[in-house]
Amino acid sequence: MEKITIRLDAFEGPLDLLYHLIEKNEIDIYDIPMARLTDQYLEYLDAAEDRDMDDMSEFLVMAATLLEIKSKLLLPKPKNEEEEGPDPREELVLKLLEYKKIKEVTEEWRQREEDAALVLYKEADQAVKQLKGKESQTLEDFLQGLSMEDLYLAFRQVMHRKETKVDHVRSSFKTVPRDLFTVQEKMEYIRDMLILQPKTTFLSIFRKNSGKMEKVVTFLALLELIKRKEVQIVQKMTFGEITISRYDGRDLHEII
Amino acid sequence: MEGICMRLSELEAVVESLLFISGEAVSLTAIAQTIEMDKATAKAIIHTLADKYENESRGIRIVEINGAYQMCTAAECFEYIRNMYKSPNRQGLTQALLETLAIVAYKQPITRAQIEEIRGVSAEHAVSKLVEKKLVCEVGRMESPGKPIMFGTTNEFLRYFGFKNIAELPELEEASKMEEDESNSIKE
Amino acid sequence: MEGICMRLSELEAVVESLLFISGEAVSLTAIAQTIEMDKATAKAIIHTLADKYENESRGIRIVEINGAYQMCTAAECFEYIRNMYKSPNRQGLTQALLETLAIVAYKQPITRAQIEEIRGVSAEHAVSKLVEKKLVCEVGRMESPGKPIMFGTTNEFLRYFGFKNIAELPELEEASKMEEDESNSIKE
Repeated sequence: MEKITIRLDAFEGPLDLLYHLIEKNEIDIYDIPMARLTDQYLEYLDAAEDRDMDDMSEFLVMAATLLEIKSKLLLPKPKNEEEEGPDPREELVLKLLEYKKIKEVTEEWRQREEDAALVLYKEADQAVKQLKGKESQTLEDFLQGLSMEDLYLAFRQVMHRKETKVDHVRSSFKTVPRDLFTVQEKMEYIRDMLILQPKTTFLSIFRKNSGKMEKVVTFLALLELIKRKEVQIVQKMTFGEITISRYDGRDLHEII
Repeated sequence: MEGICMRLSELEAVVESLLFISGEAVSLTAIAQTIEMDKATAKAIIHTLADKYENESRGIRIVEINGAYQMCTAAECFEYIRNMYKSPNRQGLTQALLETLAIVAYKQPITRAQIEEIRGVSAEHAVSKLVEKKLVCEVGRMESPGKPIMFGTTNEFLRYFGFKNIAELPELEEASKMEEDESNSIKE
Repeated sequence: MEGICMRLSELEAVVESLLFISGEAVSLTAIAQTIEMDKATAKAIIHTLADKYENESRGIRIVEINGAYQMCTAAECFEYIRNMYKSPNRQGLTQALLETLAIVAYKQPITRAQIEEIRGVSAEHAVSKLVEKKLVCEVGRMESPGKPIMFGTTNEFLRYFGFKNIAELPELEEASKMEEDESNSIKE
């Protein structure tokens, strides 16, 4: 036998080594010459340079299996049985076939892996993280500036409705509705918008089909944000488009 | 000529992918370097792309911020995006919650059945929402069949309105008097 | 008629902005809900948009992952993006990891012992490495002594190889047929 240097860690395991031997020697997997394969397998183990016991154990178990199969094949068959018992090689063959299928499909996957690496996915936008991050709501946010008077009015209204048995839905038209839009809420709305669009136009902060009240509240919210130096607005010419962006720390005269 | 056109639209695609993946503003210099073009050409390509988004009313836009370019969502789509990311529990106080809270505040301790009696509709959702928001809590059980739970307002509730205790809430008598006034004014 | 067209193209813009802003795959359900349309319509809109990107050779694409959709860059632009970020090439998986992953993909749900049975070597290191890389995850426990953990592949796995879903995996060589042939030939 020619002198070869072998590293066992070049193989994924005993099955990989067997598979390699079968391919190399063009052995018919359905009719494995056990004696030859076992000898070659053992030679590889002998020649291996890296004979760390931890790594070797799996290879040694396979060696024992091979020897067992080989010896079973050598035993004379029982006379009274006309039919042959199961082939001692069957289990090994099934395992090798199963392994072969996986081995072959991984070759295809290598290409897919390379191709797919050319496609890039954006990490969650900072913007979305900010939008989501504000999930936990404070009581102040939830109550949206509700005053004791609001609460009192609501109580009065509900008691009145009960006494007069006024229709629930219609009665609510009669009373002064609490503002559906608060400046605080609209400020939050504009802040959210500027997270997604660092620069937006004056017109786009107003919701489509918003009523007069909502428009006024939105405008007040914008003024408040300007006052708090959270946003800055720029209009390059008279009647020109007004852009809104987050305040970047520079004063107006520096920009213009 | 055709060659240049091809090349330009290819570079447009590259610029698009660069702005998409970056997630933040990319300087004109960086873009020009990456597509190996001078700044003027790079700028022209970016503006062609930006105009295309605008003219086709796409869901994305390109904005310029201090000599850098950033891809962002179109303002028209903002409502939808906000709706998707704002979970429904961020909703503010609804009319049902407001009324239920008011009833608990002025009639406490009160059972759910009593609240339902006043409002004429189920109070299950409203009460549990207010309990979740820590505005209302269980304060004991009523000595009656089934021993129903009684609810009252919490310290958080008082703290929010700046009251020291429940006694400071506007008086009930006053409340009923005001109710009378109100019904008069409605009848007028 | 025009009204409907307008509306559809508006919704297309909304879908575009949603996919753009999200850093992960967005489920068809979430998209449909957000644009207030049924799933079939939502799907049609997404596919129209995806086809548009493809046909116009844009720098961005839309891929489907397990019934969800995600925006990504076009493969043609990869070199440029890499140059800009000067990012090193992605290291491919080792053969051991690839084989283990393939076994999990085709046989899931599968326990570690079952993987070891097929590969003939310990799978401890490989499985934990794949879990760490989020390509594989625990999917439950087997109803057998010791209740061993069963593993399955993740969406990250699909994305990593560009598969739409598990059903799309290339078929393994016809196993049953070969096994039959084999047992015949052995018996001969």
